[in-house]
Parts: sequence; C-alpha cells; structure tokens
Amino acid sequence: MALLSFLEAIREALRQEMRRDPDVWVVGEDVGRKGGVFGVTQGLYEEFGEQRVQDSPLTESAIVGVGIGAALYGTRPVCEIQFADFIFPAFNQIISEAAKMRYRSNSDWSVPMVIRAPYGGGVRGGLYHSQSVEHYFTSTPGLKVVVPSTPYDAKGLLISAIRDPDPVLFFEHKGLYRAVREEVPDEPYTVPIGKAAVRREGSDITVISYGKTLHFCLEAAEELAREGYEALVLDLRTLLPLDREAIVEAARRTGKVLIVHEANKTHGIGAEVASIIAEECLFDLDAPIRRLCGPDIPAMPFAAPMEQFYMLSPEKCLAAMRELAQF
Amino acid sequence: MALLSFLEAIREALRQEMRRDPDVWVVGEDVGRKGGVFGVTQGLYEEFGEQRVQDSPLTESAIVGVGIGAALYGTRPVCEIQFADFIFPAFNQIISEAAKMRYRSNSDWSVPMVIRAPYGGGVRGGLYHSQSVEHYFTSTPGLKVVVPSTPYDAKGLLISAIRDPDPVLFFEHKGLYRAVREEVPDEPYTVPIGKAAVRREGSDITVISYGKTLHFCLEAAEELAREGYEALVLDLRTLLPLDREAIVEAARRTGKVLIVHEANKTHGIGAEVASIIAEECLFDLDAPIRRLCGPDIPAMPFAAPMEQFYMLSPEKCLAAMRELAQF
Amino acid sequence: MITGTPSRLAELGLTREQALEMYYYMLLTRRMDERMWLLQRSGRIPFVISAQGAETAQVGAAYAFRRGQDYFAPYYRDVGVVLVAGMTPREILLGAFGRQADPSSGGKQMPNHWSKRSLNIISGSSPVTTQLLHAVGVAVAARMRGDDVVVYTACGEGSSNQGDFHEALNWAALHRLPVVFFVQNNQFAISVPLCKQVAGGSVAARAHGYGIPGVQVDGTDVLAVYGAVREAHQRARRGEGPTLIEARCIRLTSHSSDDDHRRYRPPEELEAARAADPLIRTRTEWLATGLMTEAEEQQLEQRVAAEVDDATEWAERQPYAPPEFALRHVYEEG
Amino acid sequence: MITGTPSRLAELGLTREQALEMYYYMLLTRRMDERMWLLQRSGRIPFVISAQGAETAQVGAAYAFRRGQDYFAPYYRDVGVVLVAGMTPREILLGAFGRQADPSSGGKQMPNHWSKRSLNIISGSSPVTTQLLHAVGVAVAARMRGDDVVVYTACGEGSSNQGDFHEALNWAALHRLPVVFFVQNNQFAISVPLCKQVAGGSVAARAHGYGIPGVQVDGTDVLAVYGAVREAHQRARRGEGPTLIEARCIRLTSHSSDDDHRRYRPPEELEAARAADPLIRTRTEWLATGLMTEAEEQQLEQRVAAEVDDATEWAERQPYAPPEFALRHVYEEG
Ligand SMILES: Cc1ncc(C[n+]2csc(CCOP(=O)(O)OP(=O)(O)O)c2C)c(N)n1
Ligand SMILES: Cc1ncc(C[n+]2csc(CCOP(=O)(O)OP(=O)(O)O)c2C)c(N)n1
Ligand SMILES: [Mg+2]
Ligand SMILES: [Mg+2]
Repeated sequence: MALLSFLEAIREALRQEMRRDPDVWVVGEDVGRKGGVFGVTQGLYEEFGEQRVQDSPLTESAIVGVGIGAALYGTRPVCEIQFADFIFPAFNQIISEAAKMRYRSNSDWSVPMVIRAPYGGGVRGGLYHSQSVEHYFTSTPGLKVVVPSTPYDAKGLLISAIRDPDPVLFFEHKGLYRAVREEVPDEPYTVPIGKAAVRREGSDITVISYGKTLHFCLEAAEELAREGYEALVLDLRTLLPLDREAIVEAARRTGKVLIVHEANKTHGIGAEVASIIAEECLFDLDAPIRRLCGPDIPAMPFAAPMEQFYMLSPEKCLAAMRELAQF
Repeated sequence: MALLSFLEAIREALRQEMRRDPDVWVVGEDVGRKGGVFGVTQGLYEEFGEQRVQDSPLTESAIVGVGIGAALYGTRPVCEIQFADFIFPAFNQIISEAAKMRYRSNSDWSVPMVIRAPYGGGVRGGLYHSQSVEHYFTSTPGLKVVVPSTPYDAKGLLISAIRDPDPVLFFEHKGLYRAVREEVPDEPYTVPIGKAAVRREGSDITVISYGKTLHFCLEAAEELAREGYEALVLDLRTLLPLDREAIVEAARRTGKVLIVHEANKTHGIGAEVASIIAEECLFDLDAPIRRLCGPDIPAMPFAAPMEQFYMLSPEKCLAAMRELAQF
Repeated sequence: MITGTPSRLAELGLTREQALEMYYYMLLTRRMDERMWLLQRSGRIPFVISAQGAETAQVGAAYAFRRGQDYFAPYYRDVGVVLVAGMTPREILLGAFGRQADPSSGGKQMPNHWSKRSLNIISGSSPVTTQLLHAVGVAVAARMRGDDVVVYTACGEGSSNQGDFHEALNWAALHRLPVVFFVQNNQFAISVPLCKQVAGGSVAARAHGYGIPGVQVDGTDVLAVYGAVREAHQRARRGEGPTLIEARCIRLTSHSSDDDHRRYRPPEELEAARAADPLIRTRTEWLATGLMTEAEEQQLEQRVAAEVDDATEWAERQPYAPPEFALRHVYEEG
Repeated sequence: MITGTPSRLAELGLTREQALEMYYYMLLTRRMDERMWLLQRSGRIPFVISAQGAETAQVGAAYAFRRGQDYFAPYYRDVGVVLVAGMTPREILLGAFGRQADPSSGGKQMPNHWSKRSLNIISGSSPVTTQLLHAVGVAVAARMRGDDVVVYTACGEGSSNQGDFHEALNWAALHRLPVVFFVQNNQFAISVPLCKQVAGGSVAARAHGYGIPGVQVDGTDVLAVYGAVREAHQRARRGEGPTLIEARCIRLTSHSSDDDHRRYRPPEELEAARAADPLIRTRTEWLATGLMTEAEEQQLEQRVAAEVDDATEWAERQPYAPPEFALRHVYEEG
C-alpha cells in the first residue's frame, strides 16, 4: 500500500501495464520528455523510450486514428487528449470508426484502445479548458465511458480499460489530480467497468453522481447527517454502460433521488439516469427526480465569480439534498 | 396553396429566402449543378449562380468553418451536410465555434447560420447513410436543433431557421422527402422554433415523437382509436430548446407517456423528455414513462431483415401504445 | 505510349504469366462490376458503386503488394485491389447481396465496404479518408513489433482534401513509415470536378510539403502504375518512408447507382471517357504487342464469366442473417 | 543582415515615422507581456501566454494591414497584432484580469482570446487552427458583397498540422481568396520540437501543394516580415489569392505560465534564444544605422512604461461581471 494522489494512481496504472505488456504504449501531445501538461506521464519516457511514449503532432484526429490502426494490428495504445475540450477534432474517428469497427466486422477486427482526457472546471481554464464532455459519447454503443472519482478506482479502472478488448474513454477530473489521496495497493488490480459503487449508505435520500462532484455530495452528506437525514450516495464510475441494477436499487431504497454532475443539465448523464428510474421504479418514488448540474450555457467562464457560479460545491449539494430530504 | 412534398417544401423555403435576401446562400457537396444528392437544391444553381450556390470541396469541417466566417461577416449561409452521418468531421467547428461564438463575445459576434442534413434510415443505407444524430447536438447550449415532420413545418421552420440570429441544425428525414405531401401556402411564412405541436388530441395516452416516427405514431393512433383508446400525439418539432410547457401539459393530460424516436434509446432525446416529466409532473403519472426507440447498437445495418429489425413501424408503435393504454 | 511489351515487362521484373494474371484480375474486376450493375438494375441488389475505369490503376497498384503479409486499407472503389488481395468473387457478391456469410460485415455494411482479417484487409467505413490514419497506425504498430509490413491505403482526389489526409501524410512522413498512399484521381467527386476540389490541380504536388515523394502516374497504364507502386513499396521496405501516388484515372460510370452523371457531364466528355477505356486499351495494345494472344484472352474471358456466374448464383442463394443478428458484436461477446 | 536602414525603408515605402511607430508597437508588446508575467507571478492574474520573441513578426505582419478595414483572425500569441489592429493596453489587460469591461469576452474567456467587432478582430477560441477557416469564410462573404477586405489569420507551426489548416488553404486557394495565412514558427509546440511536428521541416513548402506562394521569412527581422506580408496583401487585393507565410520566430519564454521549458530545452539553447532576442536586435541595429536615435528610444520607453502602468492600475480596479452574467448571451436576447 502507498498513499497516492489521483494523478499518481493513474501514472502507476500506466507504468505497471506497460511493464506487464510490451504492446501497451502511450501517445499524445507532450506526453514524452515533458511528461504531459499535468505530469501524468512523467517518467514513462525515460523508462520506456520514445517509441512507447510518443509525442504526437498537434493533431487529435490523427492521435485517435493512428491509435485505431495500431489497435487493429494488435497493440494497445493509450491515447492522451491534452484537454477533454480538444477531443472534438477526433470525434469522427471515435464515433464513426472506433465505436463501429467491431460491430461492422462482426468481431473480425476490434479496437482495444484507451483514450484518456483530463476534464472539468474550477481551474480558471475558461470556456475551453474546463468542459465536461462525457455526454457526447455515452449515446454511442460500441464505446465504453469511464469516470473514476478516487485514486483506488482510477488505478483499477484504468488497468481494466487498458485490458478491455473494446475502446474505452477514460475521463479524469483535473480538480482531483492532486486534491485526493488514498492508500492504493502496490500491485496491479482491476476494478470492473460497468459497476457503480455505493459510497455511503443512507435511507432518506439517494444521491447519484460521479467524478469530482461525488466528493461534494459525500461532504454534504456528512453535514446533512448532522441535520438528521442519511443520504445514500452512489458513484456511477462507468457512464457507458450504466449500471442499471445499481441505479434502480439505490433509487428504490429511499424513493427520493437527486442526480448531480458538473456538466450542464439538459441532455446530460442525469437525463438517462432519471429516465431509467422513471421506467423501472416510478411507483417507488416519493418525490420528483431532481437534477443538480451545471447551468445550460455553452461552457464555463474564466472570471472567478462566473466560474464559481458555474461550479457546484458541497454547499450547493447540501442545499439540494436538504430540500429533497424535507420534501 | 400547392401540394408539395417534404423535399419540395424545403426547396421552396430556400428559393424564397434567397430571393428575399441576397445575403442568403447555399454551400455544400454537389449542391450546384447536380442539385444535391437528393435533389433538394435543384434549380437553385441555375437561378442564383455559382457564387450563391457553391459546390464545396469534400471537407465538412471547412463547409461549417467557412460558413461560420461568412456568417460572422453578416451573410446567411445555409450549409448542407450531404448525409447527417458525415457531420462528425465538422463537430469541432459546430460545438467549439458556432455554438460558443455569441456567448464568448457577449453578442459582439454571432453566427446566423443553418446546417441542413438528411438523416434517418430505412433506405438501405447501412451504417453510414442511416444515422439519426440529433442527440449529439442537443446538449450544447448556443445551438438550436430542429426536426420537421411535415411539408408545412419544413418550409416554415426552415425559413425561421434562416432568419434566426443563431446557428440552427436542421435535420430532414430522408424517408419523408418524397413520402409525405400536403397543401403548403405559396407565400413565405414562418413556424416558430421552440414550439411543439399537438398533432392529435386524446385522453388515454400521450405519445411524444418527431420526424418520421411521428407519422408511425399517428397511424398507430388511428388504429388504437378503433380499439377504444385515444392517444394524444405531440410533435416536438424543435429538440433544442425543448418546449417544456407543451411536454408537461401533454403528459399531465393523460398521465401515461410514451416517447418514440428512431435514434437509439440510451442517452437519446427521450431521456431528456422523460426527465422533464419526472421532474415537473411525476405525481400526475399513472404509468412508468416508456421509450420506444431504435436498439442500442452502433448504427443501422444494411441487409433488409436487420434494417427492418432496427426501424420502427406503425405496428411496433401500436403495440407499445396499446400496452401503455392497457396498463 | 504502349502499355505492354516484353521488354517493358522485363524492366519491371514481371513474367508474362504475371502480366496475364494482372489482365485476369482487371477483367474480373470489370465483369464483376458490370454484373453488379445488372443486379442493381434488375432490383436484386439496392446499390452499386463502380470501379469501371480504375481497373488498371487498382490491379497495377495491388499487384506490388504481398498478399497475406502486407496490409490493405482500401476505399469503396477498390474492387480490383481486394480481388488481388485475395477476396473471391463469391465473397464480394455476398457483400453486394448483404448475406450473412459476407466476410466483410455479415450484411451489416453497404456493398464495397470490404473487410477480412485473414487477408489483412481492414474494415472500412463510409466517411471518406479516415482509413488513411488507420493505415498509418498499422505501420506504427508493425514497426513496433519489428514486422516487415507495408500498408496500402487509397482514396479519391476529392477525399484527399479532408483534414485526415493532411494529418496522415504528416504523421507517416515524420516517422518514415511504410505506407503507400494511393489516390485515384478520376477527376470527379460525385459531380464536383477536380478544379473545384483540388487547389493547384495536383494531388501528387502535395507530397513535397511533407518531404516525401509525390508521383503522378497514368492510371490507365497498368504497368506504369505497377512500376510506380513497386518502387514506393521498395522505398517503404528500405525504411525510407511513405510515398504519395496520384493515379490519373477515368470514371466510366455515374458515381454510383444513385447518381446520373449526364446531369453534369456533357455527352462529348462521356464519349471521350469511353474511348479511353483502360481495359480496352490494355487488351488492344497487349494483343498488338503479342504480350497476350487472342486465344489467351478468350480463355480468360470464359474463365471470368464462369466465375462471375457461379459467384452470383451461389451468393444470391445464401441466407440473410436473422434480424436479431443486428444486436450482435457491439462489444466482445464473453 | 541589417534589419533597418533608411534605404531599406524607402524600398518598402515606409517613412521613418512609421518605422518608429512599428518600434513603439514592438516595445509595447514586450512590456505588456512582461507586465502580465509579473502580474501572474504575484498572483494577480492566473495565466499568461507570451508573445516574447515574436514581436517583430507580429508587428511587421499586422502593419501591412488596414486598421478598421481588413479583418483579423489572430491566435493567442498575437499581442502585437491586436495592438496594431487597434486594441488598447487597457483593453488587453481587462482581458487578462477577466473584468466585465473586457471587450473580448467580458471575462468569459482566458487571457489572449481577443475579440472586438468594431476593429474587425474576430473572437477566437482555444482549440487551435479553427480560426483559419473563419478567415476564409470572411473572405468568401466579403467577395460576395464586393468589399475590399483582406484577412489576416495566424497559427503556430504545430497547429499547422491540424486538418483545418489543409482544408482552409485548399478552399482559399481554390477561390483565390484574399487571405494571408501567417504561421509563426517558433520551433516548438509546447514541448514538441519542429522535427516531431512538421514533416519536411518547412511549413511554407506546403503552399506549393495548393498552387499558392509559400514564403519563409526571418521573423526576427521586422522589415523583412513587413515586406513579405505587404506583398501578400497586395496580391490578395489584386485578386491573385492567398499566400502562406512562415515566419521563423524564437520563443523566449516557456509555452505559458503553466509550463517550464527547462524540462525540455537545454540551457545553451535558451541562452542562444535570449542572445537572438529580436527586440534587442532591432534596437541595436536601428540605433547603429541611425534609423532611431537614443533620445527617441528613451521617449518610446517612457511612453510605453506610462501606458502599461496606467493600463494595469486602471484595469485592475475595474469590476468583475456579476456571477449571473455567466447566463447571458447564449442566444440573441430579445
Ligand atoms: C466525410 C464524407 N463526406 C461525404 C461523403 C459522401 N460521398 C461519398 S463518395 C463522395 C465523393 C468522393 O469523391 P472522390 O474522393 O474523388 O472519390 P471517387 O468516388 O471519385 O473515387 C462523397 C462526397 C462521404 N462518404 N464521407
Ligand atoms: C485542438 C487543440 N489541441 C491541443 C491544444 C493545447 N495546446 C495549446 S497551444 C499548443 C501548442 C501550440 O503550438 P504551436 O502551434 O506551435 O503554437 P505556439 O504556441 O508554439 O505559438 C497546444 C498543444 C489546443 N489548444 N487545441
Ligand atoms: Mg474522384
Ligand atoms: Mg510553435
């Protein structure tokens, strides 16, 4: 066991998988000598050399397209998109190619590729260094979308993603990189893709979240407990495929559901989660299904007051949770 | 009044707006002498010349990016993407640029542009000539997304879109181009963006749809009426922004809601519609909110049996509507 | 210039038998294509997109690659390429009919979206030019593994304007990867002529910007194409990197069965195109130079006709996949 | 080669006053940039991305355009360009501080994302190279309206590998549009050196593939840049189409305040860069050739210092937009 930050846990997963399997390699902008703009790949270039830790040209469509080709050949590229906001030039390669390759060839060809991207705001990154983009991918069968919230899960889920036979998008909230630390086993281990985790038991309300906002919800839940209400907090962890059973089970337990995410509300992840509940256990509900999300604006502004206005917080979560508990 | 097909109504809207406003122009692949692969722009090249009806190179990102620049200058480009399936190379220009230009400049700059694209299946187009892509855009504030289902609306909504000060995605179901005809006023008129329309009154169940599947629902509703159940059928017409009032009102009226669309179910338009209902009028519901959609597979297959398996039909709609009515 | 003479074969290191095999593939490509039009016209298949006019370019190019060892990321016109790569007429027609036994997609994809892993033919999509990046990625991975692999990839001249073309050439050139980019310039992207697609008018000229050779070759001269591609293949194997080859081709048919090129091509132009039919040119010249005898040509015609008939009848009799097959292979099935 | 002599000015049709104005803008660019680093270091602004080393290139290029008439689609390093285009130090610092009065975005965007419609400066995003297509679109629309407009657009050499670069050059060249593509090649894309970005090593060489002139110019020689861009501007106005200009520049600072280039640039290299500082070079040579006097230089330093101080103090005192301003201007407000 070692006390690792979220970022260190991701790096350890990469290093251990690269040591285990010579077919695993990393490619992206500045991932080499610089070790990535956030330092995630630091040390890998020195250990594995420039062929397995490739600085790519500034071309996202090529990072993913070349990754697809290399995966078709049988290697396991881990592509880094420097900021999730810059994944859109690669959208066609991801949606039209990576997601459909196995399907259209009846598993004759497959794309065992991981696409890592830092996402999320609260870092004064303005419109284009703060976005949450997970919902642009979750409507596309053939892809898997993973968003860890803890160092333990980050390591275990990334190892699972690298070993997964299908393309996995792996989104890492920048705000967690250095903010959260925990004891993480030294040896490699996997956390299953497609399984949510109950982070806190509770009988009064159910809060469903993932990524950074999950921590806000947990903090708020402690506060709410002092007010006499116990919140069940579910961490989705994987957004595609969603863990329907866990969602329905968590909703049934309390009959009051709040879904929380940083991405803007309309057509966000919360919409599908709410729909699953409205489909599967409507009559177990004692309150309307609530969503607490970012505002419906194009992206997060730069100036501190507007950024804070956009960002969620333990206080905002607590207010919404209290209101639901008292409903 | 003239009896126009869906396709003719769209062409008439283009022609009338181009006659009205010299700043309106059309650009896309094969829109010129060929008149578009579906013939939508036939005759425009001859009437308005090659400057206002421009054959573009085979580059979607440029079609949209150049359109954005031309819109910034004050003209009103109507960009055609030959098939909705091929809009993804332009995704970055649409999401990062068109959608955010007004916001990031506080209305100093704006992008009065329309992007037209034929979508939908049932034409033996296989994976890449059959897709419904509306849900990739509806989570992005700054954009508007319109999907007409009738010739009258197609003309009126396209005229509204061309006159709209913000970027509008206008999706036309290929299966409607020649299949539906109706009397359409000769003069230009507008249909408001953002307003749904009740296509059929009913008190037993509410069916919410748009585009081609709307017609399946209406057909099924007649059949269902013979069985003694009256279905209220709501045509969303605009998917961003959604007409919340109309959705909630329609759901309240019957307490039983079925949402129908051709796009695959998970994280589709139906998810947001269901969530709005579960948020606004949960206690008015007498049945779980149902969604009848395409299967969750990467895209629609080519072979006839698999294509039919994917496509909805009046029969499939009737079955789902009957089940809900009898719930 | 005469396409085929014994001396020219010698220069290219080709035997007469090989030349005749190339002719067989060109003829097979043409007859397969003609058959698919007939099937489409008679409503037995819904769609055709044609290789007619590009047989010399496709067969000449593919013949320079090593079946079963090199990789292919072709585009939708490459009937001749996949035939040389090892696909059978039966397999191609299974795809046209959309039958379950179709090795490319089991009927999921439209015709001409070939795929077969055992032949190193990579599954292609419809959005153009994406496959160029896959070809580069295959080359990256093969180099990593130390494998002797050269990758063939192709697109049309209109598609060469897509951003992915630029990104693929740049990446391949940066790492001197063994990729041959083969652009079949038939002067049209559906209805849009070269002058409205390719600024400067030459796709090959774009190679220099990446510091790699750009070769323009007469796509109607099968041996010229073979020579140019063979050289590119050799450069690639020597570790000297990618080559961009632009083959000037002719489009004899409408873009596809959904198009009518008389809307945008004047009769004279269509006449001229037909007069320059590369297959007829090859036959005439090869017969004239004695590279091929009348008897040999007759034999090949008969052999091809028999194969196409067999493939058509057999493939059409094969069953469709069941409707629920649409749900299969979204993810690896445990 | 000497950057500035009276005779050279004459060739370029520049007066000494204009040369001094160019120097003023270069100096202002540098001092503004230095001030922003100070503000960032002292925690008063969160981020800086720097023009240091590109002042000569930016001012030389922008000076060839007509303020208020031509259009600008700059990139994030173009401090010198937007100053010449008419942005004031106060306006630029309002952006750096993210204040409501920031004309570019009211504090919504990060620093160096300039925009001002009254100056024809188009709002830019962070995803690189997208603005090149907007520049082409502006030129298309201006031609449609019959307006005499030339469009400046810029990006770095790394960004020139994006697909949008290829699509923009091709489109502009096809229609001979009045666009000047100005690539500032500072040898690095953050940490990735030219040799891992641009195959062939020359951005300018890519122009020939589009049938347009590609010019490589010493970006540290302000008059050489001005001359090259002026010629491109004249070609554009004559209807002869776009030009691609590659200015070889120097990056004196880390990529941005989030980067530390010592991780990937050896000390000698940084030393050499500092020794080639284009501003110092210009001053030394202009003083030596008598193009500028010591007194004039002192005056300009004082004037610039005063303007930068005023702008800093004033801008920092301006209020932020209220939090709810985040909700404004998503769509046209009725
Ligand atoms: C990204 C994308 N946009 C549009 C299309 C529709 N389309 C199919 S083929 C074609 C023309 C291709 O022309 P070219 O590249 O010259 O190849 P050719 O068919 O002439 O061989 C177009 C526009 C597509 N398949 N993909
Ligand atoms: C599409 C996209 N990908 C990645 C980035 C992150 N990024 C910002 S600047 C930069 C390097 C740009 O290098 P270059 O084009 O040479 O311009 P320079 O900064 O050197 O002037 C990168 C990778 C981005 N802004 N946009
Ligand atoms: Mg072509
Ligand atoms: Mg650079």
